[in-house]
Amino acid sequence: MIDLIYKIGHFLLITVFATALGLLFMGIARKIIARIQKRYGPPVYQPYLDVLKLFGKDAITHGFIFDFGAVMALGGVIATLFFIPLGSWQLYSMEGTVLLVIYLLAVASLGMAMGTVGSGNPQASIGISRALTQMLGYELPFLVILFSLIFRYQTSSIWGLMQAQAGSFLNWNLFAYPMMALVAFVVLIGMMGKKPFDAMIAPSEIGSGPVVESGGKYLGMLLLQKSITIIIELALYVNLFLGGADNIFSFSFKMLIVWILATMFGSLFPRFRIEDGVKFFWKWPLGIAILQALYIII
Amino acid sequence: MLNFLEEWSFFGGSILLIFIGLYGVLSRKNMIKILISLGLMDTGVNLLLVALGYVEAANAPIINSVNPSNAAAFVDPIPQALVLTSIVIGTAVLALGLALVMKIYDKYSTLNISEIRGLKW
Amino acid sequence: MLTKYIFVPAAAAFAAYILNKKNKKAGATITALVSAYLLLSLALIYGSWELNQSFNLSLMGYQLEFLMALTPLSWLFAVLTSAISLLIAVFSIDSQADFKFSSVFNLNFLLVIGSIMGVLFARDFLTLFIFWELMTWTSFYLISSGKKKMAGRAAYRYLILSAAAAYSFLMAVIFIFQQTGSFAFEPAAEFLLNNSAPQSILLLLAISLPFWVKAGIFPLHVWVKDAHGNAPKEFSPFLSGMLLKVGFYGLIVVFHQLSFFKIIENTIAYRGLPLLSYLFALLGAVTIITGTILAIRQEDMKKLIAYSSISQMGYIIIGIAIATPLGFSGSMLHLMNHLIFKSTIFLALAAVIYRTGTTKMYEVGGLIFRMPLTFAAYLTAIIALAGIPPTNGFISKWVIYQALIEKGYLFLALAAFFGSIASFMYVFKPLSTVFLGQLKPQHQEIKEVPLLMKIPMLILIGVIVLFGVFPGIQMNIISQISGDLGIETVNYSLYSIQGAFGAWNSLYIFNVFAAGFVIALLVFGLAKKSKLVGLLDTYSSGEYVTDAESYHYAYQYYRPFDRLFDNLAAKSLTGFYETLTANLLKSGESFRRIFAAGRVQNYALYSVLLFVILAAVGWII
Amino acid sequence: MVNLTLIIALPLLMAFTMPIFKMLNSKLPKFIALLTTAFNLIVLSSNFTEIMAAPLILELGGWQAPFAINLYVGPLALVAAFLINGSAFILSIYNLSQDYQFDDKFYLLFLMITAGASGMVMTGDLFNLFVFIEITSIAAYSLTTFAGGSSYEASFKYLIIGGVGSVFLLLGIGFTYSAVGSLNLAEIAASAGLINPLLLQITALLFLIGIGIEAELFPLNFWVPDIYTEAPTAVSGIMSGAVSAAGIYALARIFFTLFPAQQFFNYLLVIGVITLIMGELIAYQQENIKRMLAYSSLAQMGLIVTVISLGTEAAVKAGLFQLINHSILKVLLFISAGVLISAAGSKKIKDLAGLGTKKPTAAFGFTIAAMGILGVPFLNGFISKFMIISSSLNADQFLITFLILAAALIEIAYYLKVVQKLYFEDLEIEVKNTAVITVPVILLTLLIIGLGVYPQLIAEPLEKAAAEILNNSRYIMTVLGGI
Repeated sequence: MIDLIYKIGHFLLITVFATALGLLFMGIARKIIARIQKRYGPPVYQPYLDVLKLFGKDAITHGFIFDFGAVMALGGVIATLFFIPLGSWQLYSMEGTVLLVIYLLAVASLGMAMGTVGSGNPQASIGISRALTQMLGYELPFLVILFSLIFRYQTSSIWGLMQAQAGSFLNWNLFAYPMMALVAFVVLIGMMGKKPFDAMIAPSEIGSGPVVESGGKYLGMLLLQKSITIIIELALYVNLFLGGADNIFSFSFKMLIVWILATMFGSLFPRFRIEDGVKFFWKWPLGIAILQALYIII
Repeated sequence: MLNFLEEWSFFGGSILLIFIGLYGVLSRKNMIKILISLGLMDTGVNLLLVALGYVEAANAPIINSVNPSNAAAFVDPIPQALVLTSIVIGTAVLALGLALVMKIYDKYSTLNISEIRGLKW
Repeated sequence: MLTKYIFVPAAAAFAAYILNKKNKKAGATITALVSAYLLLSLALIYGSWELNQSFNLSLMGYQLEFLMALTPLSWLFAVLTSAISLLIAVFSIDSQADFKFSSVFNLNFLLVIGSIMGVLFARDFLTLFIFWELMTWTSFYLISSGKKKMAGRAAYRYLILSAAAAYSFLMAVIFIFQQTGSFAFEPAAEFLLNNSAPQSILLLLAISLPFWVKAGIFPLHVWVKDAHGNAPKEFSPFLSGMLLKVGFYGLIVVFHQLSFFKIIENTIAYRGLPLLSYLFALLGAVTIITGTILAIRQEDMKKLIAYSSISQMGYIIIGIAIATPLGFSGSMLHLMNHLIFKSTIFLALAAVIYRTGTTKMYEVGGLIFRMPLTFAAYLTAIIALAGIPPTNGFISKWVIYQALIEKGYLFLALAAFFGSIASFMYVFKPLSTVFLGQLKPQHQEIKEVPLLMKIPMLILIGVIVLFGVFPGIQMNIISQISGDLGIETVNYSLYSIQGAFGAWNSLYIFNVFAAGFVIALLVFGLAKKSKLVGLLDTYSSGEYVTDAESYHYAYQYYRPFDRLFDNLAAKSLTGFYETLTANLLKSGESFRRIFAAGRVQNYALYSVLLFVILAAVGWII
Repeated sequence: MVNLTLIIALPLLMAFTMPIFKMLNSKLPKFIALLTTAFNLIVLSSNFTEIMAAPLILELGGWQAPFAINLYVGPLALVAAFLINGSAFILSIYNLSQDYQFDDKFYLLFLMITAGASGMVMTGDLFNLFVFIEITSIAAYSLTTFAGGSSYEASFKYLIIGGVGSVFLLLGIGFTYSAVGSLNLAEIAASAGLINPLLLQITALLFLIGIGIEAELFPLNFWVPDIYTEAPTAVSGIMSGAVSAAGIYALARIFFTLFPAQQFFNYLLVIGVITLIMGELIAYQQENIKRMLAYSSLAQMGLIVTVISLGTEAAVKAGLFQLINHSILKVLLFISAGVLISAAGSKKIKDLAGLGTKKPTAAFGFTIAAMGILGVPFLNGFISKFMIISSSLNADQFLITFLILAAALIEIAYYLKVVQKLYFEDLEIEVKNTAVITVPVILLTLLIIGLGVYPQLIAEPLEKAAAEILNNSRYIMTVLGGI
């Protein structure tokens, strides 16, 4: 019984930590983009203020499904947090977590999609249809990479994969399979919906897509969900390719480096059209991933 | 020698008749001519049948006071019996054919067989 | 007494036909009662595998014996058939109120159930063939009682394809009958084993042809779309749920009981798998890809779901073809799960069609407000279909992935991944076009479906979640089957299955998911109450919005994605079959024009010619 | 143990006294026809057991076997006679509800054609066979004209072909007589060795063409579609049900007894397969339902000839069973098609749409017969199809089996088109009222399902018939036993 309370307490701690870290990262990102565009940009703690403001304002809703979608999105993401080892904190070391995480992320996006389309705004539906198409684009190379990793290390749990890269930093997957790490990085940008692949929330074309109808606490919840998703994806990348970390600080430091690189990389490129995005993902990243997989299998 | 010629003339003649009739059926356009050549073929076959039953220097297979009833004196009677029935059948078919030609003429008002193509399929 | 499973439905069929003439609901109720009775008696005889029955008949000088036996595999399929037919029958009691052919429908429906039972319990080729033909014929009449013109053509194509396959089956079976003197499976299997490999492979392929057609695998999947799309709305769930699966029953029989795998063991292998079964797996992969791409493009709900069935079948054939213990149990799991969630989807759509009368997605919208329960059923089903964790769909797909990764088949895995990720797309499309978005004015006053149609949907939702959390229930019947077929079983517990690289504990995940959901609910509850606003009152970036019709994004939902595959979809396989048969039969036309042109003199000439030719032939020899 | 010759004699007698009956009361001819055919059936069944034991030889005119014309009624002949008189009986029931222009003359010819066909089947003498063939053909020529319109043209064409055929047949008989000196089938078969091979070859071909026309083989059967389409339904029924069966019997009798050389069976095999494929392919194209049924029965005849000419006992049994099934199914098909046509007022298939609901018995009859032909389990077609495939595989003719199955597939295609039109398309035309055919439909459906579920019924006669036709030495023995 005590162990259960300990687990719940630990779980709450992780959620709070992840949200805080995620919002911090978003603030840093805004700072970096501003610096690149030769302006100062808002202070680093700006996202915290936004969240507090949003929860303060009153919002409109379009019926039950709109609320249910927002709750399901946030709930799904929090649940996924449970399975990601953040540094030394590992709540659940069950096997088969890698594939599980991919699908749990899908739960979150499905919840968000259902909620926003439920709002009846066509721009939201267009955004969601783009998001799903793009998801098909970047998930394929990512799953091939996972396929080769699992086959290579004969384990499908993230904790196992992380252990496999222990010892000196030389046998991190980044150096063991550099091409795979590069492809994973590009996929990471796609997954997070950063610049070149953000056709789904294009403010100019479809009024920032899915989130068009959500204001007030709905926008706040979506922001929280966004921050936790960033943390999960970064953590996944760090665990798989940068050998994870024994304590939480070096782990978040690694995540920070990857994040900065991603934002810089992202702010340079114009937005892809949705089918070009998918075509791009299936041409280079998928090609390299398959070559890598064949190299590993044979 | 004579016997061979005699023999040959019967068979050859009737088979020739059959071929003429066949040619008539296949090539003539007028329906009545077709029927006539059909009749021709029939007579040809009948002639052949009778010829088959021919026995040297024997007389017709009719028993009457003149010739007694010993088998040797007669020509083989069976083909002639066959010919009788086949003539009857031939005439019946021709009569029916002519009746049909009349009916077709009412409908198509032409006797030319190639123009009667109602049943193309 | 196995024959009672065949004769009870058959007798009830005629009773249903007569009674239904008087009262529209009678037929469906009888079907429901019969399938309930079948389900009950099947449950009672679970475990008694030695139950068999045979009666022989000397027919026209041939000594024929008809064998019937109960195997775990046939028991499972029989239970699935009777369960799904019970649910559909309960559903169709109300939904057939305005259906013109409802009495013919019930007659054929019961006959189909009876003939499927016959197929499942048959242990010799002749009984299998007889009931297979009966099943094809009765389902032909069922499909053609759907929407007039197209249903007719779809059923017509379905029957020609399965008749051709059935004839190849008959030819191969009679050839074996000549060699072994009996139709039973065992002597045939043993004969095929010690026969020359290429010949027995050819024979077994000929025997398995009807099963390939019925399972709707790649080259022979042409009939599935039209048949499901146009069949009456009550029969599509059964068609895609059960009829496709009977094809797999046959394939399993051919692969394992007729020792197809033992025969091809020594042929050249690719990565440890005989080339031929790798080829079947590739066929499955291609089926997944084509099914998914074409599903995304569809505008008609039932056609979209029909294509999704085709692509899901690809998973099952991959599992069976790679013949590893994980693969086999994965495919059996997926077979059962697919039956469950696919029939839920079809029932939900049937409810929508029952209320709105149209199957086109862009003609409806926003039905969640009027038909919440149907929406809930559809939502759970598509979560299962997409393979999202707490549901049963994820487990079967996860096991198949484990099987694929364990053996390192990259391309099969690629197709499988593509299939499941893309399934989010074609599954979400009906959700957003039919249930979410703008509610059309003419659908304002639609009510929820009557109670009798709600019950099956509720039961199915329960089953999806139940098997999602406790896969163990399914696993113990599957392990019985693999034991019977000689494949080692995968170890499992009530709520976890031991994959190649790790166990899968569904109960734990369910709790974590619930915990996450509670936290999110807390965050939502603490914040301010939000004001309910109508659907039309949305941010339309400056445009003035008047009617719901133009404000609902539904037509060509994934246009950008479809543009990538426009040329592929254009040259569809059906076109190929159509032209093939068309000019074959055209030859008949030219044949007639040459000969039977109506000129009698030609006819007389032909008879003479025949004489001359034969005389010449005789003279030469 | 009524004397079997009555089966030929009685109908002829009744036929020629028909005008007298007409004078007595206008309705009488119909019933007379019904009674005669019924009486024939009774006579046949009374001799059933006795003939099963040993074939029956009946001398006409009290002469000894080789000299007089004798009737040879073996099990095969009995089965064929049953078929002929059975379909005549069913069709005369159908005729009760039809009224023809000169009905007494119609029934006269109807009884004549039945007598002719039964005679063909039972005769043991060559010329007698020729006479009966001619009787049947003449009756057929004139019967078709009862439908008026373009039926004259059809019957004229048939007359021409029939005429040419009879000439060939007569030539053949002439040559055999000249070679052997006797017309009795048994005696010819006994002394078959004497004929020099060349003459044997020619005569066999002459017979092939002469009887081939009656048995609807490939190049000779172009009269079939016209006759079956233009003739009244009852006539096409009797032609396809009875007369073609008699034709097949005559062909089998001639070729199995007189010319048993394998070479001729190869000819028959090739011609049969061509007829089958040609018939099915053209039938698929047809819009006119009767013409489609005509080509289909033509193709079935081709199938039966192919299977019988395989020569093994199993094959002949399969062919005979298919012959029986075909006659039953075709009669039912023609009757139901006849009613459907008169209901829709046109012979085009597309005008028959939706009649399923309006004309349930006729549509049901058509569907049951169509499914019978297509070999649906538990119907008679399935058993014969199964036997055909196993016998042809037994004679390891893989190509032939493949072609038979392909043809069966095409058959499914065009029958289904009609069945679908009947039931699953909505009705456009208003329906005229038509004759009631419930009795024939029920009788034939019972027969179809009965044979399908319990084929043992006719297993024993089939067994004996196949055995008897195959070894002609036994035939000779029984006929010439005396001398």
